[in-house]
Amino acid sequence: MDELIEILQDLHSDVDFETCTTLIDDKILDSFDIVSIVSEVNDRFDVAIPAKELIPENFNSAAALWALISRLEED
Amino acid sequence: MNKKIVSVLLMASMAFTAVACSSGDEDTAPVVLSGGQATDAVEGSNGAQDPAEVAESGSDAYVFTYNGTQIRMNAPADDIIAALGDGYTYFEAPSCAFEGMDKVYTYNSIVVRSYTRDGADYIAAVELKDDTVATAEGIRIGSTEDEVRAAYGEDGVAGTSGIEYTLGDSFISFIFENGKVVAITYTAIVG
Amino acid sequence: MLFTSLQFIVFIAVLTAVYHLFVPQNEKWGLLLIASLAFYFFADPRYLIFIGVTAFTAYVFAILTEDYNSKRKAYLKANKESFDSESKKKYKATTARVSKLFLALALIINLGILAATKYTNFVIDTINTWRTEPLSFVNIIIPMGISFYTFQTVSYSIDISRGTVKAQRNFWKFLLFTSFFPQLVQGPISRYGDLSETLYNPKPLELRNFSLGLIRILWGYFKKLVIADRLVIGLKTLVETPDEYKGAYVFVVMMLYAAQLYCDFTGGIDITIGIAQTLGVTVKENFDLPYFSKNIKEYWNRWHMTMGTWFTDYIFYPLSVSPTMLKLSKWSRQHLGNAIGKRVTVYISCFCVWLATGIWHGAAWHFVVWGLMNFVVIMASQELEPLYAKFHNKFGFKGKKWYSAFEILRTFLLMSSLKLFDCYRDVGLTFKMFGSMFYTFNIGKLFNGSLLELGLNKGDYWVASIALVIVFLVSLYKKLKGREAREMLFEKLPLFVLCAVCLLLATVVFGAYGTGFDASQFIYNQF
Amino acid sequence: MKKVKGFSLYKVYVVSCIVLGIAAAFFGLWFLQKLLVPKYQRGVVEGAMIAEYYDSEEPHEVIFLGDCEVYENISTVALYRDYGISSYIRGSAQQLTWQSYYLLEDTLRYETPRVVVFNVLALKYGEPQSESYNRMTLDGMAWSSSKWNAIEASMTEGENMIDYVFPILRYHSRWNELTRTDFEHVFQRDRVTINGYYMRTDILPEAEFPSSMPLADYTLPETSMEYLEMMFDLCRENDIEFVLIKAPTLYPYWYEEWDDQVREFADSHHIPYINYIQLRDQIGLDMTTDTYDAGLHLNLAGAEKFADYIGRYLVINYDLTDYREVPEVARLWEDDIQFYDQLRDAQNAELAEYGELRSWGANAIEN
Repeated sequence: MDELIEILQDLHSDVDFETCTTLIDDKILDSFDIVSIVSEVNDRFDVAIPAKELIPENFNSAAALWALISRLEED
Repeated sequence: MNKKIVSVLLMASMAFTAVACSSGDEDTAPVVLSGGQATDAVEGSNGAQDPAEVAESGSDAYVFTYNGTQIRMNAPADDIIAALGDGYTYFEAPSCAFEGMDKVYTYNSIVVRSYTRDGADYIAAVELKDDTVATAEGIRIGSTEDEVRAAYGEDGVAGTSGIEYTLGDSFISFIFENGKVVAITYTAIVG
Repeated sequence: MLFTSLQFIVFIAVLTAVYHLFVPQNEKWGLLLIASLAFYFFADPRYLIFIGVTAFTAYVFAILTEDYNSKRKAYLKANKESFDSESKKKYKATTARVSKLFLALALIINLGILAATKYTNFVIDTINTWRTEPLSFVNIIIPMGISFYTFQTVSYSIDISRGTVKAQRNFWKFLLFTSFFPQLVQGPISRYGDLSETLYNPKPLELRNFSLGLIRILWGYFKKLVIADRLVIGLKTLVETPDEYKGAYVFVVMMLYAAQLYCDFTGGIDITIGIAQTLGVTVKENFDLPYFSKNIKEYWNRWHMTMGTWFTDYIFYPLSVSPTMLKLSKWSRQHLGNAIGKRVTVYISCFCVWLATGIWHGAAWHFVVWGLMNFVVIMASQELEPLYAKFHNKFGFKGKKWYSAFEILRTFLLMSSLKLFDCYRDVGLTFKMFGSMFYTFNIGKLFNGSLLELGLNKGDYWVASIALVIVFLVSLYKKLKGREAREMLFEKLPLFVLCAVCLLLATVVFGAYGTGFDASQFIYNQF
Repeated sequence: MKKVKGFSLYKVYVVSCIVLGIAAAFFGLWFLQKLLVPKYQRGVVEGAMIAEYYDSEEPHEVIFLGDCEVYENISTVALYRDYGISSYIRGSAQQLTWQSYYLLEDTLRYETPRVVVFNVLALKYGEPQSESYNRMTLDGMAWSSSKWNAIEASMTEGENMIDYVFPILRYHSRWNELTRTDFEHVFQRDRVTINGYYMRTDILPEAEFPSSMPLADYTLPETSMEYLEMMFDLCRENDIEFVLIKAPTLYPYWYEEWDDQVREFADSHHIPYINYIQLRDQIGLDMTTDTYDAGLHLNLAGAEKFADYIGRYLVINYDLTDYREVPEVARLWEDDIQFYDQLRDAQNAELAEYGELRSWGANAIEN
């Protein structure tokens, strides 16, 4: 989880990713950011996030994203 | 029961719209405004038009040349009249309710008529008066009916006293008497 | 049928009346389907074949895919014990191929129809520029709205394959999703997941919903007829005689076109969504005050949103996160350094998206160039971001009101310049005209009455200006209050009714329609 | 109880808002339409002629149908003064044959004249000519199936029925060119004719006309001949005498071949056809003084002479009432005569002052 926050912080240092739950709805993360996250996650966690998981619900908060990663890791 | 009513109403409304459609201006093809830009004209069109074809079907018309001046039917009249010089007698007749002005310029061998549209004059007709002038195809007063057919083809429309050939938004008529041309007139088709 | 044709208005009026007065709630979708098919039929009966084939293809492959997927899931579940994780993976991979095949077939057929009808002549024309003996054009009909409905079915096919939506088992219902007529004229591009429920179970007739829909339709017509179709007359003159109208006139073209396109497009969307709303159907919004955007990325998140998200979801994301791209990303980061390497793949995907966007807009090179210019600008602004950040840190302008206004103006001008491609419809000419703004100084000419020679008189300019001010104020209200002005008006019913009546009268009197306004079709007829 | 009451009050409020809104929309559209349609009150008054018929109260035993060759050439007042004939000219600019037919149908809804006189010049047009002329003739007609059919028969390319049903759709862009005349005449129109006669008192002597253009085909168009036949039938059904005339003016050119065809029609249908071109001397026309536009149309002096001549023919051949002897009709005609004399005096005064007409004709265009 901390590692994930680190990735996110790298993109936007001015956002509190621990608490924010409207990353997509408030347009904090745009499509470029999402692609960067996916590629970082792929590198560090060795988890490939497929395109169909790239939906607002999975990216609105760090927690949701972490849940997604965990789910994909299990599979 | 309910369904029946609905279907009847539907049929009625369809019929209504069918009527509405047929009475409307059909030439405005349904058009799609697609993406971020307005266009995408092609959608909803019946096949792409050949650009060359479009250019050709523009405004074709008969042209008569008098003393080197080209007189094209439906062309703006002012320049043509100026080029033809001052050797004419002039007559003008306002039509009822000032909806336009018919102007007639009579020269030695031809009569030129113009009509008014939106404040400007356009060539309405040219009449050949004697055999010193000839059409571009070489027909003059005194030519025979056969010569006319040879020069203009067989697709003319024969009337009681002559024959008419249409080109674009103009037509030329030849009046015959005893198998010989006695009058030639170019006329603009005013749309 | 155009939105502004009388037939369309009569069609809608009759449909709405029948729909609410005589059709039971659970059969309403049936009437919508009949109306949609009739809409197509009256445009050209042959269109029905095309839309039918497209809908049927997507429908059949969706069912095949879903059935196959559920079977393999069931098989996995039933034979849980016999699989270890390795063989499970293998089984999944092989079966996924079959499912992918279904998707591929559906996409090939439907995108193939789109390509064949819309792009054949474009390809021939392009080939002809290299040939001495030109190939002749093919005479193909291009069904109305094919770009829109094809994209809707494509998104459906992909969603089915991803398992994010359930396949529609009733063909007629699916046909309605494909052909829902208000959307076929100007969009938006709806997703099955968004539209299906509301389309098959529309809201019952209710005063608020109906009134808001109705005034939205009026508002759309107002923008389209009073502003867009009027300005088009002046634009036509300016654009068709570029040799005469250079320099400052190009700026006039930019401004007129920005206003014209906005009013035409958002007006059309207002009519579409308004019609749907009066029918109880909720269609996704397509615009969110695009001209208030502070940068080009934001602009594209607010302009023609359903198209933007479509390209993001179905081209940008899949491309960017595909294994090949991820590998490429890794490679480039190792070899080009972290900063650049990170961006390479994003830019490649972005390039593809904008190439596709350009082509989708129309079968012509100027659209392709227009799309790629957007890509260039986005890339440039992305690359310049660190520079901006430094600048802001130093001067602290960011967040200041006047600086926001500057950003908005800058974005507006930038996007308006790009739209010139769409105006002049010729890449070389567009560059030439754009350049002429900087070396032909004839601003004085604009004010010596030459603007009155474009086919618009003083009255026209006044009407368009006042109407634009109204449009601006309504937009500003939404910007500041966060909700539509019509929703506020509805709370004061008499005022709402008064506004509706005024809109109607103003549109009837000041609309640029009927005899004397035949020029209004120029935007569409250029091909 | 209270709650129910409150609820119904709200309902009443909502319904009244909607009803008032719809009413306001209709009223607004109706008023704007009234304001925006052309009034044809000055200059081009031809567009106001057709509607004036409905205001005329006296019975009319003779109805003239045709274009400017009737409404400018025949003084209805002279017909009354000289012979007691009560007549009306249902004519308008370039009124086409089928428009004359439907105007006859329309007239028969109000009265049945004894004689219908049709001027044959319009027979040469087999197709609708221009939207403006259509509008001037058709917009003034009262609504009936005749008007609908007249529109159907007259529309040129690009015209739509709906624009006739709701003229605001056609004229809405006139908001830009409204004049004082428009505002003054939203609800009432000034009189522009005397029973359909359009008076001009100025003089411009007849000039030489250019020679006629030869035609490839002199057959009068089938369409117009069909409507002529229909006019004939309609008259016969209603026991009306049908008379064909060609006004005594020379331009637009009336070909002999056309004349022959009309004569043939008249002979085969046993109705009179009088070509007054040949009777100019008998009428006493002096084309140096009796025309206001170089011979195309007659001025007041000419129109009175022509009325006198054609009136004599009508009273001799048809059993017409002398309305000078019918007090209630004579009273109405006195008003017409008064208007006629005032109009003549006003025009003459302007002629004396300026040497030309300024409030009538081309100088006064403000429509």
